[in-house]
Amino acid sequence: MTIEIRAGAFDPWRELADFQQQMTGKCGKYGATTVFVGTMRDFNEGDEVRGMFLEHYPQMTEKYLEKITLEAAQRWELLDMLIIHRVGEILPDDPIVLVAAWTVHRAAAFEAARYLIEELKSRSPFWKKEWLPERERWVIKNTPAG
Amino acid sequence: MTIEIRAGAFDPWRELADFQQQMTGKCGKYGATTVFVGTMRDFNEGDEVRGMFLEHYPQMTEKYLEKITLEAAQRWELLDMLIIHRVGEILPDDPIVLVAAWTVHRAAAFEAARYLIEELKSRSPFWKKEWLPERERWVIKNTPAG
Amino acid sequence: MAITVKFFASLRERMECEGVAIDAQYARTIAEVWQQVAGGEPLPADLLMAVNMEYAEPDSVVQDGDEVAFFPPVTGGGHDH
Amino acid sequence: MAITVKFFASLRERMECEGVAIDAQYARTIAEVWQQVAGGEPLPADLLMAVNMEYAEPDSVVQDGDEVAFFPPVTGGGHDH
Repeated sequence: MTIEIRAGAFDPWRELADFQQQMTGKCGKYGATTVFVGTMRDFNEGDEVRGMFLEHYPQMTEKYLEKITLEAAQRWELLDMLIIHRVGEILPDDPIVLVAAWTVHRAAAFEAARYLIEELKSRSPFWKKEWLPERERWVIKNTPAG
Repeated sequence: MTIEIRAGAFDPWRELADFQQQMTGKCGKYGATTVFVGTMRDFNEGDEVRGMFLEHYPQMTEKYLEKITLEAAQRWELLDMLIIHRVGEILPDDPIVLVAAWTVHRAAAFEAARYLIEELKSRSPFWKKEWLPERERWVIKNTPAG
Repeated sequence: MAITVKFFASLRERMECEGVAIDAQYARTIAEVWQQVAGGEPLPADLLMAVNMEYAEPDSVVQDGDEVAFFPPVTGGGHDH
Repeated sequence: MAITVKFFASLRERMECEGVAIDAQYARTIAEVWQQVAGGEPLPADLLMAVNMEYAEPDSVVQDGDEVAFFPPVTGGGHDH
């Protein structure tokens, strides 16, 4: 189980390939992997967005993400989990977040990945400030599960 | 929207990286990607499994997968979809199936990916024959959403 | 009336052939095509069938040149059941 | 009693500082810490707060050496809302 806060750009598919290569003891054990990748768009609420700054609360963020992975591990039979979350300056089309869950059965993989991203979005201390053409604005709130 | 039946091994993360690189007109448009990868396990129903043969109905399989992607495109706002399914001889730890959905919002990405894999498993003409240590056996049925 | 009949997976093994081209002179439905090729074996309840690569029912009507397929329940997708 | 107070995001900008170390002689709860640092501004209803990096409530008790943080609703994850 790995949680990473990254200040630089990352390639989610590359990260998944690397991570899975290190899961050597689990080869042949998992039948299902569900991955969610959240990407920066170039529009939001009808406005063009040119980039953004993602602020976080160092240490508390990591602590909170650990908490939700432990909760997920109690609810589902998980062989492994990976969470990577970007902070700092982010440009459109950049991946912001990656969550992945490896399980024996597919229902658990879907449910755990969904749980992780919903808990992450609703409670983990990150804040987005978008750069519009003429001004900046803080994103006020994440809509639930939209 | 791409559907592929593959006779050889594939790396799902590599396929996703390559596929996404060709989605040039959609850069910055999608905010969410959900991916499901089904992998061959080395055990099933309590038995060691050393490999398997995946049979399909050429052309009907492709036709059926096209049908479910069109149904998904009617139900959700999808920017793109990718399905890759392996056929032929498969070894433990080999990816068997990849489904991926790109959307603006995460709920649609999760729901569409789940829909695609459930429809694929329940109705698309593929059949698995497992190689156990002492004998071969046809997998009788996929359990629903387990 | 020329009909191409195909069998897949465990049914293909049991029938000991991948398929057969028949002259279905008296068969008007899929069930009747089955009767002609299966040597009197009743149509298994869980068997799936298709006409020209679309799922069909036992009473679906077949026409000259059709491809009719019979196969067991499908088991594609990951090994995650 | 020494308390480290931190502000994040729009609140950090509004307070014009990332945080402050205070001697909270009279503050026993988070709400009282807020009163001491906010110059009389009432505690905003949607503000979130944490003590030592665990979510807390306005009436949570603070102790010497605690780190208290105030921040607006969180907006992490993808840009997929």
